[in-house]
Amino acid sequence: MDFSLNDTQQQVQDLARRLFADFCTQDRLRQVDLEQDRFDPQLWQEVIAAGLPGLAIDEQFGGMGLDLETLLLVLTEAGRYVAPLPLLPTQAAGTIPLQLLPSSADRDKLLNEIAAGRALLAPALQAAEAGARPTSGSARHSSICSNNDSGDLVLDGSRLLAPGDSCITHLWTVADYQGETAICLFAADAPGVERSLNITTSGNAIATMTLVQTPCRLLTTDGPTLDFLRRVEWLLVLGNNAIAIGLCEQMLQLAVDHCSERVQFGKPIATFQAVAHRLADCHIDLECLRATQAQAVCHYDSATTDPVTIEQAVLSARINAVEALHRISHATQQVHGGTGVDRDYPLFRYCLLARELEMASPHGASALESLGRTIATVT
Amino acid sequence: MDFSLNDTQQQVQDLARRLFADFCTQDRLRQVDLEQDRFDPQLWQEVIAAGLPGLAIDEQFGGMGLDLETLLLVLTEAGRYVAPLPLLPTQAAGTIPLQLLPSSADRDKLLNEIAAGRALLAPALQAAEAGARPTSGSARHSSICSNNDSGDLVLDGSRLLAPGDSCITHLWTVADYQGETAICLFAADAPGVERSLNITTSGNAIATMTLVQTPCRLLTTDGPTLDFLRRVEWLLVLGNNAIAIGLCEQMLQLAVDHCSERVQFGKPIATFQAVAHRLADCHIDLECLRATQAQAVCHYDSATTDPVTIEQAVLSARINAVEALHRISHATQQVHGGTGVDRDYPLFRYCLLARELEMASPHGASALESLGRTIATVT
Amino acid sequence: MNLDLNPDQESFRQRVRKYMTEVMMTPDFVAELAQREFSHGGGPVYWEKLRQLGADGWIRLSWPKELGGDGADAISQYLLVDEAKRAGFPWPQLSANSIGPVLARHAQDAIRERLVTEILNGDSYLAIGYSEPGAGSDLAALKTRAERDGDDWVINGQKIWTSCANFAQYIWLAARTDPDPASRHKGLTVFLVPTNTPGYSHTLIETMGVTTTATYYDNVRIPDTWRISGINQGWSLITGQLNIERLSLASYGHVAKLYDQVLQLLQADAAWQPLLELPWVQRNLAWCHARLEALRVMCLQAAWRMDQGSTGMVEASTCKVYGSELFVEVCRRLGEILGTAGALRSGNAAALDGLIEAWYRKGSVLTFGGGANELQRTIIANAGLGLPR
Amino acid sequence: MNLDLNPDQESFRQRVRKYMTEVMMTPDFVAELAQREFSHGGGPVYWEKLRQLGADGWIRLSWPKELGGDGADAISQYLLVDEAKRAGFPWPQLSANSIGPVLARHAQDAIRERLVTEILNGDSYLAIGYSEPGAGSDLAALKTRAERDGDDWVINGQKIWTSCANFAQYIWLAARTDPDPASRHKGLTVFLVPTNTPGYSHTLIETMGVTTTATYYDNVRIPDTWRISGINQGWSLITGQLNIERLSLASYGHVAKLYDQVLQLLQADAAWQPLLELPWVQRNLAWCHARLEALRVMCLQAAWRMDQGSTGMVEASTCKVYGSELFVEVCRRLGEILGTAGALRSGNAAALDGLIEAWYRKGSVLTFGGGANELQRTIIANAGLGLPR
Repeated sequence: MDFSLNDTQQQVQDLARRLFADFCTQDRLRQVDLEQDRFDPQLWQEVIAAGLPGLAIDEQFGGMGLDLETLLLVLTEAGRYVAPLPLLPTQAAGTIPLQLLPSSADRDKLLNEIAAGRALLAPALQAAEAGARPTSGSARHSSICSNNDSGDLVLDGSRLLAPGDSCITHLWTVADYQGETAICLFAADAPGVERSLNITTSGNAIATMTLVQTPCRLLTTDGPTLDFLRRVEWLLVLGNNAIAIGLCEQMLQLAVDHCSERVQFGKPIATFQAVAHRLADCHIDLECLRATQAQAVCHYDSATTDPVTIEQAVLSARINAVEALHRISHATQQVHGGTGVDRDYPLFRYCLLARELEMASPHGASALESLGRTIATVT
Repeated sequence: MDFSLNDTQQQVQDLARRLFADFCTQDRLRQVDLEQDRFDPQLWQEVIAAGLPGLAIDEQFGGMGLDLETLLLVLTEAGRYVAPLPLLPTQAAGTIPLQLLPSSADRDKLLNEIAAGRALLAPALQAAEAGARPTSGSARHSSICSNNDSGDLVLDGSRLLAPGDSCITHLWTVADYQGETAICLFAADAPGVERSLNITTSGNAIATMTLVQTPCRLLTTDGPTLDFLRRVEWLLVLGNNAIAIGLCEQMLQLAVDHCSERVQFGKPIATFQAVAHRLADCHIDLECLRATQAQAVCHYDSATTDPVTIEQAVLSARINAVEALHRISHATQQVHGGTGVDRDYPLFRYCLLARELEMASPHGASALESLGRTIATVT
Repeated sequence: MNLDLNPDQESFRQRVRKYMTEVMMTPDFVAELAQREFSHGGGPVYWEKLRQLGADGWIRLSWPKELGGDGADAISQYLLVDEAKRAGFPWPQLSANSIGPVLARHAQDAIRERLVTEILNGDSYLAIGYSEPGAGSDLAALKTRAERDGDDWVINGQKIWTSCANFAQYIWLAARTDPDPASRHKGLTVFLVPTNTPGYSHTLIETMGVTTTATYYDNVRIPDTWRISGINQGWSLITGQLNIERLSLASYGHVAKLYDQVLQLLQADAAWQPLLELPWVQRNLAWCHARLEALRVMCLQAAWRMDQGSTGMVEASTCKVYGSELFVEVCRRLGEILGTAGALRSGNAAALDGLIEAWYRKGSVLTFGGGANELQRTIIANAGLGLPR
Repeated sequence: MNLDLNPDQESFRQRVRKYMTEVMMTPDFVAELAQREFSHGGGPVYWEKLRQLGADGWIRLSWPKELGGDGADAISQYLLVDEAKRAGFPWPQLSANSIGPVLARHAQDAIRERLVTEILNGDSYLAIGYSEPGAGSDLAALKTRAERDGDDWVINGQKIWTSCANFAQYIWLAARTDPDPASRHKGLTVFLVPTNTPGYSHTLIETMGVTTTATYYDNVRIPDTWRISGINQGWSLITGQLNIERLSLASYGHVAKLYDQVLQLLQADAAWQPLLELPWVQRNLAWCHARLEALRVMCLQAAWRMDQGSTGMVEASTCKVYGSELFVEVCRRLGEILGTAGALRSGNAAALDGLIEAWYRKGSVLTFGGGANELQRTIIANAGLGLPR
């Protein structure tokens, strides 16, 4: 048993923290707020220069070959500084899943490009109406991959949801190919891609997409596709949680600083029990999130853990993350008073992103339902 | 719109409050705690002398002919003084439902006896294993009413649950009679009744019963039986809530008194924000219970309210009651410290009964499920 | 007890609902309110609507007859505001109801009639200038100063979170007139400052949800006739007004509206109907329904008690704490039902045109605005439960 | 990170679990613990088991080697107590682990060896006498007095909530030795009072769940050799011991046991299996599972951090608050699943022989016992988050 980070992990954490601290200043974030999507190209160049896009890519493809646990440290730091980069979809649901697929010329080349910072991959998956879990159930087969008249592979699909950031170069999706479930790859700017942008509560861009005869490549047509999609769900939760840890830690730190300094009724407001105890509760919520996330990541990275145990650990971590995001966001706003919602003070960005992560799939109510189902069916 | 009690109601409330205040002293309650069931025969005689058993019975049967709302005021006062009487099963699920059934010699005679304090009626209903709602679903037809060789009506049934108090003289149950759903009446001491006593967390007695060729009378074999059973469920919830209001009001009052007097760190503990605010939350929980219960009772007593509206109002009141019982019980214990659990101080009896009412059917989780179902099916 | 509105009350409510949806919330006004700078009012259509509201007698409805009002009871006034908020109309609560009657009672003769007329006609809006950068919950710590200079007062200082000051004609201002009072609560005086007075200015504060303002007073000179309270006698006016404001903050209609609209989407939209089968969706709805029912009755009861002669202080604090925290939890559970589509601010995938997303951002101020919930709980504990201070 | 127990730790845990269930929780002991008067220990079988526990080396396990222990690390000690509690064994935490090593370090030579031997052999139990009728959370307000009389001390006063005093051989007593101290925290001294000393007596306090005692000191005379702390130097001993006690109060095992037993009933008992299909039952289970997982890891992490050199104070307070409040909520959700059958104290319809009913009654003291959660939150705020006092 060892709850500490190893040396490499500490170095990665330090590197990411320094980088985001330098480039996610209030001034720069205010600039990004004026853009249509929350993406900072200059920050992205710094991230590339630091080699972070290839952090979890095998060394044979030019990456650093580190594990998920280490990659998630970077996401936590990104959360701590509300870094305007689409790391969650591109790393947790792009780069890492790509490596789970069988080796192929297309896959290996793309990994090389990603590691070098020349490509960014994200998923474009069917949005079940109403925001239900995008990768689950009946949604899987609603895109069609076929050979067109020239014999080239093309994709047709509608109502796909994908990150809308302009930096994303490639997308993967699930499609029916000759009766098999296939994972297909296409370029974001390929012909036949029609996008409409939505802006999320935190300012991120999400595209609804329609594909018409869009040229694509097959990454796999068989093998453990169901298992692959389940792993993508786990990775999205673990990545979401990692960002949540950074967000929550920093929201709490902002509140601690504010309440230690802000004087009302002749003393710092932190000396009022109602304030101090509420922040103590935030600390407890955060510890619950950290603890269950650590357990889930260890299970995910372990070669020997069975899928049910991973699923339960991931959902448990998600349930604790949702609580922490919701409660810490509202508690820290409350103790700030008006300052907490003022767009000239940093907290509001954290709260908006916290709300967005809280409401991402699976949110609290459906995660409880899913976990309950696994408990009831295991005997 | 009028949130006030009318003159009769105020008189009944005053009468009940004085009576219970006089006869539910700590000394007498301690005596009752030593008995096997929570029943005080002397108190019961006083209640009879005051005419309360016939409060909601029609004047033609010797009762006072008052409405449910007025009867529930008595239950609230019983809760306020944790009066050791089985008012909930005998009034809410005995006397009141009896009057919903068609007039018959058996029924009318029993109403007369009850109004005179010579009989007490309660339900004996199938306990679905695991404490699910005893009057619902498949449980209804598991007792059989038939004519024995002499042509007399007899009952056979097993796993019935009924209040185990020795004062109860009559029981009603649901049985299959020649393919019809019937409501049957039998005497608590009739031949063939086999009882085994269970003691609840608050000290009440609950009997599990088996009936073998037990002589009985038919109260009804047709008509609105399903509707009747649903009304019994509503009445049980409304009665439970009425007691809960009395319990919660008194738990809060005990805590207010204690915290105003108890000095720690040189001042009354009520002056600590953590304590004062927690009691303020109890006040809010109690107001939620009072508000939704008032609405549900008004809907029940109204001739024009449709069943779905009553059902939703009753479940809403129950959901708020469960929250109030749970939170006020634990909060008032918390601010009392050790005193709160000491059997020489009154609070513990309130907390035990609160727990019992909280866990009664339908409890919070299943009430939410039932209410959700009604919302989803109404269009 | 009888919790139904009586036939008169019910028909009044229907009349208000019809008026608000048909007369007030016309498409041009809805479009204007959708613009960020006019989301609280202040646009050209807003002023037309406010004047019509005045002309149709709604502003004066609950004002006492001796002050030029119709003397309607608290329940009618509650129904009016609740329906206005449910319709999405920016009811001029602070100006018309919180301050208006207080001003009519306390203003000096020289300005009273003119101001009362302006307010009742919907010609003017009054913003409240209490909070300062160093004094939020702790109003006794106010630093903005008013100094006597002949027949005038000269005001210097800064206020913050002065909602609607960007289009108000007047600021209802609490200023310190005794810099060294024996008690911190003494030494405050209430003034009315016309926003066209030289030396007055404001800046916008953009928040997560709404736009508000900071206001600045640089040697703002006003005649003594614009003083409202007695000199150094402002405290009771300030706190009294806050009590009146509170109940309106917790009103049921604008929370219930969110629930109603989500439920309607689930029932009526084929794409959303399957969700209604899911146990967790039903549970989220049930939770909202049961808790909203409590709020609905508690608000009506608070109004009823005021009509019975209660100050309504504890009731208002109770509704304010419960209603504002319920708002947060209702937004959470409805947000879960709408999922990703409910967390979109704009775009073709945004559920209900971003209604829940917008209200999540706007509503998070409710728990600390209008008297932070911590203060309300202390009021409940002391005034409601009788706990020692 | 690696959150798995290493093979040695895992086999240690298995060994403890086997020992506790097979050697300690024999049917005669289970039957004795079911009697109300012996539910915390003190019966004849209890003393047999405690002596065997000592003889088998479990009591000394984590004591430092220089004090006669095996010097095991915090994780091992945590696993030991957690498994003992899960098995239902009344682990002698206060005596053996909270006070024992402190006593071994601070007692005077004249009594040290004898007492250490008694404790490690399981021959003696020490109860803690801190709380008084007028001083619960506020220990600095203690009034029980010890006055010097030659080589003796004469003690007068009363203690309350002195758990296990009905069978303890000694009371670890905090008494005031300076009646008028400059600071209220000074002037307290810790003594050990043999319960067979003339003038000592106790009465039982029956509570909702457990039996505890009040202890009385009527001119109890003990020699100065039974003084543990320096005169007027007791405060640091008192508060230090409370920190150690805290983590044991929040342990995971005895909460998880309730969940495990209910789940097993639902899975294995045909009469209960249909419940497992219900969405609300699944949800209640899921909630317990997810929140218990947090407690499990947090407790292990606290022990791990202590082994890394941390005082563990904030971690222990965090686990104590979270664990005790989780206990309440787990009992609620499991109680809902068992319904009426779970709220029965006894009888043929009682689910799991009344397990959840009994633990509801016993466990409600956890949130205020062992340092009220209000105090723990203040520790977290100040020592953990660095907020000003």
